[in-house]
Amino acid sequence: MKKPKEIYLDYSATTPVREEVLKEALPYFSEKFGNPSSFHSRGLEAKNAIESARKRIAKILNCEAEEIIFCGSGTESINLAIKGIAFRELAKGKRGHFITQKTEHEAVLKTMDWLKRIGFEITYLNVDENGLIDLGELTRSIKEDTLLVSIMYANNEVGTIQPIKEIAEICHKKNTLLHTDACQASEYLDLNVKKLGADLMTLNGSKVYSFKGTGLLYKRKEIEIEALIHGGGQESGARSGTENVPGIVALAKALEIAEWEKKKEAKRITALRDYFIKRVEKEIPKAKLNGHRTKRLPNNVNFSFEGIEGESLILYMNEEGVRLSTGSACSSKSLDPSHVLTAMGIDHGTAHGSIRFSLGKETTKKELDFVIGKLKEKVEFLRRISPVWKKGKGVRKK
Amino acid sequence: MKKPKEIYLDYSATTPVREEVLKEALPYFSEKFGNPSSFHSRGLEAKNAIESARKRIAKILNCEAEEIIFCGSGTESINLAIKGIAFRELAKGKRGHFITQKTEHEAVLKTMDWLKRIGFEITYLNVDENGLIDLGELTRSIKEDTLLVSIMYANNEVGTIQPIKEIAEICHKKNTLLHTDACQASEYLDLNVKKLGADLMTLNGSKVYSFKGTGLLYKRKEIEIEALIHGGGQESGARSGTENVPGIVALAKALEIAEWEKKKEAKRITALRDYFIKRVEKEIPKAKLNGHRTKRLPNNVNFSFEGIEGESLILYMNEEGVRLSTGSACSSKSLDPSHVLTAMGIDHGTAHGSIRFSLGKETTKKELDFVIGKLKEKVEFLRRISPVWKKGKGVRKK
Amino acid sequence: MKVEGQDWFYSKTVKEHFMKPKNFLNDLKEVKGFNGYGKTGNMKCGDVMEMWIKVADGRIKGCKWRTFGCASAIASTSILSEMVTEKGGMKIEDALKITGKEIMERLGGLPAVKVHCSVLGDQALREAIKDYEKKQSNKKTKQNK
Amino acid sequence: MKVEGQDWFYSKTVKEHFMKPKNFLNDLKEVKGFNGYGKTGNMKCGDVMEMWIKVADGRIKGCKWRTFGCASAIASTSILSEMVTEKGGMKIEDALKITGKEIMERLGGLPAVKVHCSVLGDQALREAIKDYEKKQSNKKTKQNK
Ligand SMILES: Cc1ncc(COP(=O)(O)O)c(C=O)c1O
Ligand SMILES: Cc1ncc(COP(=O)(O)O)c(C=O)c1O
Repeated sequence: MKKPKEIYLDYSATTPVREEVLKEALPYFSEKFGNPSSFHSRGLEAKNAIESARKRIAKILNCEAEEIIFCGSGTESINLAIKGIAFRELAKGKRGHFITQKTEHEAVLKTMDWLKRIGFEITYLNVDENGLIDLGELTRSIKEDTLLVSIMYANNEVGTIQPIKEIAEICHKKNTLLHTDACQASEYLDLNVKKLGADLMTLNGSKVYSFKGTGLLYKRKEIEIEALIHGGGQESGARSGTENVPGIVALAKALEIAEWEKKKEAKRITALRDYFIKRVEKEIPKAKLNGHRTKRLPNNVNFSFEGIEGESLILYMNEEGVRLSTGSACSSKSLDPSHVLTAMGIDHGTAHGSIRFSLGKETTKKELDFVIGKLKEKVEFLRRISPVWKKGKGVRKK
Repeated sequence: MKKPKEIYLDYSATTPVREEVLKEALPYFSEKFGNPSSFHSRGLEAKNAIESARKRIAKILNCEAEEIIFCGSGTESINLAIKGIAFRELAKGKRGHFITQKTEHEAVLKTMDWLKRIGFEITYLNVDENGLIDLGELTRSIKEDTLLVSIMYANNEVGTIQPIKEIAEICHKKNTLLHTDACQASEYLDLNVKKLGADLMTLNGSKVYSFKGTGLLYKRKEIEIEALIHGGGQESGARSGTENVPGIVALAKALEIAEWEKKKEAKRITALRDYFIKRVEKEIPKAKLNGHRTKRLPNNVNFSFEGIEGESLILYMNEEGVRLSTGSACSSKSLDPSHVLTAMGIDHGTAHGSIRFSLGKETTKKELDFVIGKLKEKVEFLRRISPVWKKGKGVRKK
Repeated sequence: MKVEGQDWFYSKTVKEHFMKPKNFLNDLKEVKGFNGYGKTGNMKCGDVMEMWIKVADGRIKGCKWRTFGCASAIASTSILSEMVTEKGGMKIEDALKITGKEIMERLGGLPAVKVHCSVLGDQALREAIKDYEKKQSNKKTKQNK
Repeated sequence: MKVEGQDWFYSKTVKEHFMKPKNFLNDLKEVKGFNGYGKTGNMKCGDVMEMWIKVADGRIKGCKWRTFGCASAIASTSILSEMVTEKGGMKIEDALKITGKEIMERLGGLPAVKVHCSVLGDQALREAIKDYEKKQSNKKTKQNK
């Protein structure tokens, strides 16, 4: 097989900006460059652009335009949702209780950790071996003073999809609010907030073939939050700072395209995903699929290859032009195995050998065939030089 | 005179992205689109891009690369500087004292207001009729527990330049830190932090012919702050979220170009500014220049035309293709006269009639000549229909 | 009322009346013979309005104004001056009933922060009518003496 | 040591030794006659290293290894195996003095979070030498009996 130039299977880390998206946003850099707050035609033009983007997105989310707060990333949106509620209480001299779960993105977990340090109470729910929370445990954890429950829609490492609708029902029955981090879900899953029942929802641009440094928070209009970033009062006071007009226009376009193609693309990608999983499981011994087999993002594959360490495999694959991650992009900075896999009860050794293959709009069967071939070769070599692997027997447990 | 298509004199509100800047950033949208945290070639490419941008900017600011924290706007940078210090104390169960002054941008003032609400003590220094703070008052205001002094480099409405170097010396002598908002200064003034003595400094992209939704905080590396946005630990943990790679590359390029052209362009613009001021003062009666006559941004002109209201004048001028603001772009949302002019002791009526002309790289003498002609005509008409204007006598004070 | 996504900051009607205001006072000579005068607002709030009316046969035959204020303030007085003088002139009892809301509706709406401008318009008018009525009753008193 | 702005995540030397590791153990037959064996690290931390050495005339004549770990761990053992066997083999007293720092320098530096990998390499070697010495003294004891 001819070696392809590059196979990108790290779409969950970030996506290239779509041509149509860039094209729509481009005039807002140097021509229609006004400040939306300026009281002249250039300002009005910019203001109209962001208000129109807001309406287009509101249509996708099935909410009102004013319920969308544009901000600078998925991480900021998450911080705004959680701290926005915490700070509202803080200004009243109060604290309160938050609930989340152990496989959330760092944006949720580190925010909760910090709130804990300044006196809030946090419950981190457990997950089962597939990464799903226990709805009974959730129900029991909600207290009188629970301000917010934050549970992600779909996990970025293992792709597990949480039952947001049921979770929302529990939250509402017990009189609390639900925030959901939908950054990974936006390309393939339903974003209708009315159907989902989420009171707050986070989306970002970098995962939907749009701009890095863009994101939004959907917030039901009855909910009061304190701003995280104070200033000129943009975004109805919830997020000050000159609006990123091209980024906002781009986000609207990207979410629209995602919405139009969602059904078809989810089907195509799911088929590729399942083909890939099936072949790997058949052709590479002791390859363990991490995450839920069906309640899973269409584009996520996550395997642990026993007896080898993930970074080495990623770098060998990179040398063949295949771009992969061990899971959360951030984890490459740390030596600890993925907190997601650990929370799912996967032992450290296996967790160290996990690789995420995240598929995207350019992914083809041919690409995956090439990847599988190389994967077999590299896994075999790394196991050969691995002191913990015994051919035909797998990993020696000591 | 032939009517020009458009004369933009609102560069202090925002600037168009320079062609060279867009060109340098463009490849990072759809080609070199990797996540800087990804452990493969696409990730490395992105990481190298932001680290190289960091170094290029560090050279301009005369600081170390690691002292630069990229973020999503000037406003966010300001919030990070101030709240970063406040939250650090909050986590220790402590509060403390901040000092700022009354003509700061809303990003500083509203942040301080909020910190006050959660128990910090804030001193808002007065300014004189030119917008300058009193160094004696500053000295006397610094206390044992003063955590930070935040004084802007140059004012966005009236262009007054504060003596940052002297202010820094006072802060350091009295053992506190200085943050300066240099958003308006970056195009024309010296950004050498060692010379300025600022411990923290805010810059943004939207004012230097670069991207909206970009900014940075310079922070001396010895200073500890708490993150405003928690998550994956990007920007050395000070600002989490996938980095806006194109925005960061653009910011570096824009600041470099500004630096190269600074001397020459400041001279050119200063001459235009002074020509404009002179003609207006000569040809339009009762036009009051707001702000300091010499300690003034090269590109700022701010006049109050007695007897008329600013918004009307702006809209009439807009109809002639001239884009102007009343001052802070944000103030168009509120009915209150500018807090800056009010703090400078300017009466409400006069404050309501203030207009900011902010010059920029495309501004020419010919443009200004056209503007003056139209200005005379519109001011005259508005005064004609104004009940508070008496021809030849000015405003009737009741 | 919300004004968004349009090609101007205010409605088309506001723009028309702001760009080409009707019946504004050019010269004090123009209100010679006018028999009512009102003034409202203050500089602190950024709006001051003056209104002159000429009442004859119980109807407003002429209306002139001067306004210091924003586009919506100027447009409010301009359209009001039209409303009260059109069709042979409004009866003063009807003119007294004009509300800010009606002015605003006739203007095609105003942004929330500008609603007070329309209220100021009808206030100035009411002042002018009051002034007219006061003058009339003074006259009568004099005649009766 | 900082590795930044380069065309790979690690130094050129690390890359070479990672991509084409030297002296790794392909088959247990290869270490027939080797007289020292050491193992260090654990799965929890993500690094396990095994090292086999063949000592003759006080010098390390052969060195084989197996590593479970990241690129820098693999490169560390690979370069270490080269260091101790080159130029006719290192004297064991010198081999005992090898530090993680030396391995790291020879590798052209490692990112801060990976420094421990190089330390693991010399630990495995030390274990192997200890094992060799123990075996030797065992032999002597036996001979002396
Ligand atoms: C002096 C000053 N500070 C801060 C800001 C805020 O910058 P940004 O709009 O990028 O948040 C601005 C501009 O709006 C400004 O002029
Ligand atoms: C599930 C999830 N949440 C949040 C984020 C953070 O988004 P951003 O990098 O835009 O801040 C990411 C991606 O990094 C993600 O995958």
